[in-house]
Amino acid sequence: MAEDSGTAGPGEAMPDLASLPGGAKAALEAVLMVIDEPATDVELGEALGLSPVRVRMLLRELQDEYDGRRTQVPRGFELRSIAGGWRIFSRSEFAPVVSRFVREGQTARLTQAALETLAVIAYRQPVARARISAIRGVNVDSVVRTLLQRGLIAEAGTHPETGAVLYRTTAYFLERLGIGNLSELPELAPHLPGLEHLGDFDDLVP
Amino acid sequence: MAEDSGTAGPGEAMPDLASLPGGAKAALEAVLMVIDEPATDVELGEALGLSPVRVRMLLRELQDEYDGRRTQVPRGFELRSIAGGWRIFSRSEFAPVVSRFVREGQTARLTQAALETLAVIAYRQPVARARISAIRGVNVDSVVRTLLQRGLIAEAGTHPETGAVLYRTTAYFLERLGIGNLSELPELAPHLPGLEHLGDFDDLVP
Amino acid sequence: MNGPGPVAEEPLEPAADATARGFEVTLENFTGPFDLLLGLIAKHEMDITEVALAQVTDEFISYIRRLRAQGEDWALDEASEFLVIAATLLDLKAAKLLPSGEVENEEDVALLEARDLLFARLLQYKAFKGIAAMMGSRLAGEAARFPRQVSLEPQFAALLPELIWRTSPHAFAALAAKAMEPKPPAPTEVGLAHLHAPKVSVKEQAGILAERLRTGGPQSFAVLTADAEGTLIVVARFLALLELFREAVVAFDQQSPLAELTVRWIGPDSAWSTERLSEEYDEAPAEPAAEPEAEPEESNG
Repeated sequence: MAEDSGTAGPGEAMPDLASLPGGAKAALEAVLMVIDEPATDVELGEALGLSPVRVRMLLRELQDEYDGRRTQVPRGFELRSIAGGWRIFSRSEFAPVVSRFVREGQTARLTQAALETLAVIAYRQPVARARISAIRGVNVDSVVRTLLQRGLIAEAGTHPETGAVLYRTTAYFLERLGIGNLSELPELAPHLPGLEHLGDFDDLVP
Repeated sequence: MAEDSGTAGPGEAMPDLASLPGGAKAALEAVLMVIDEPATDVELGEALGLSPVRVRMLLRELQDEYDGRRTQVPRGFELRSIAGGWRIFSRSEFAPVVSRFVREGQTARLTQAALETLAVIAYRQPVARARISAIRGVNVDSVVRTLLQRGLIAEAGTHPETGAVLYRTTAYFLERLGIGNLSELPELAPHLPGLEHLGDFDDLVP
Repeated sequence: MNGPGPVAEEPLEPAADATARGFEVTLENFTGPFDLLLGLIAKHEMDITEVALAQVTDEFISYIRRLRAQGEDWALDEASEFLVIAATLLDLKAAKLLPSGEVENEEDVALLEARDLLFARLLQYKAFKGIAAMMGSRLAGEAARFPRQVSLEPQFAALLPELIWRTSPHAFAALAAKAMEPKPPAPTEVGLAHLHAPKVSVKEQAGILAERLRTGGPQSFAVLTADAEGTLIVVARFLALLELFREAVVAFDQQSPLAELTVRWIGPDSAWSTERLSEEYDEAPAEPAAEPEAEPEESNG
């Protein structure tokens, strides 16, 4: 998770957190705000160059701020620890509003990008995200998340060598597509000229 | 404040936002925590039973808070309006730390040729490859393909007379550029030294 | 015409790289003819809005000559694009040599139009190059911000409205095929046959002109190009005439300044062949390549 992706990010060198506006606490907040999987104090500390003790202290400060311990005005989100990992969630008091937004605001149709990604997974399963990205030529992280959320795909263990999470389609997917099992997926070949190059994509995947 | 709860949607009774800790602003914040693509003020307003005007006011208040307008201490994240919608981002100063956790958005940098081609498409869309070639003075086939694969441009029908495929930029392009819509692209004119009539020359270019 | 001025001699990129990565590598830091021209203009600290293009002509042409030396590795349409620009520059250079006076005949007007068109295209390109630089820095800046896009908590995910699904298994397979279609490399070979610009050989055109002049007597350039099918042929014949002039087998007559130019054969009646012509336009002589130290940076602020 915390491993580097090879695509040189903007500046690999560790910045001096204290010199940044908001300091180490804001840096911690920046990470917590965008991670999907909860991160432990150890992981957070490593990324920030801080001890887990210091991280826990900052986490508690953030919790107090979000809960409005001093101002009496809580924020709409809260910092929760789940099974040792930390992540920001919407505050539980607002569940009715969030529910309403989810129920009515979300489109009930898959985007073209989601459909294409699902198609790649269906015909190449079990397959890692990096491989799907390489085949589609775009980042598919958020689309994969949508498909997982929709129950159309599920995790299927990890790649024996790279350790990357693999994905497969679900029974619900078969049901929606209206087929009994994967062997009923129509042949791909007639649509695919030059299949021989497909292997090329494997080389692109780390 | 209680002006417009009239939009109470069909499904479910709207909770009284004012009675919740943090009020409408915190409720808005709670919804911002669960969106995974930019949401418009209209969509947010519908979920909260508030008018878009009121939502925009609250969004701006949140922006000010996150940017530390009053406290001088910014948070680690910011609220921005991009590609027609609002969304929370980690603050760019913390990119080196955040990128250790998030691979998403880490796109490889575009080449000079790709950037120039993208610029021509952005300002001349919908536009055919031949026209881009004429402007750049080189064949752009492979660069156009790269931009298509990256999702920065898409096909936009064909030219009524020549039948040539036309290209336009995508919402993802706006998002990557951090702007709300095409009209926010900077003016081309200042880059043209004293040539107000340049449009005339367009016709000369095949 | 005299050969271009000498420039520092350095080896070019290996041709293998040129085929693998395409045009940009052939041109090293430049992404096209306009880019190169802008680079040369910047190097000489000239404003392109001033009529100063002729001053970079020699350097540009010498650059092209070295690119041509890479022969078949160079994509045809890209080469012809350079050739057209080079020819326009040659026109401008030739115009500088003419006595200045009022513009009278059609060829002079055409020449001025060619110049204006080149300026316009160059300016247009310059604007886009400026915008591209700005876009590049914005894209880089945006890449430093990461959007919050987290999974819905299970209790919310369960509330998502039932998915609307209208894709048949067959349509789904077609979608998969399209999504997995291999992305081929740049079509360096594909589509040459239908290109509007056929390969034009200067040497071949020189042969045609020589034959006509030997048998048909003195003729004007307008007559000599009357049957040309397209600009490239006209350009090639223009270059061919310059070559023939250098070989001292043709002479130009002009009754008065800006009057019509007549071309006359003064070479041997027979036993002359295009083999004697310099090969700089058509084939790849093993001449060592040179590289002008042009800055790829744009000249505007």
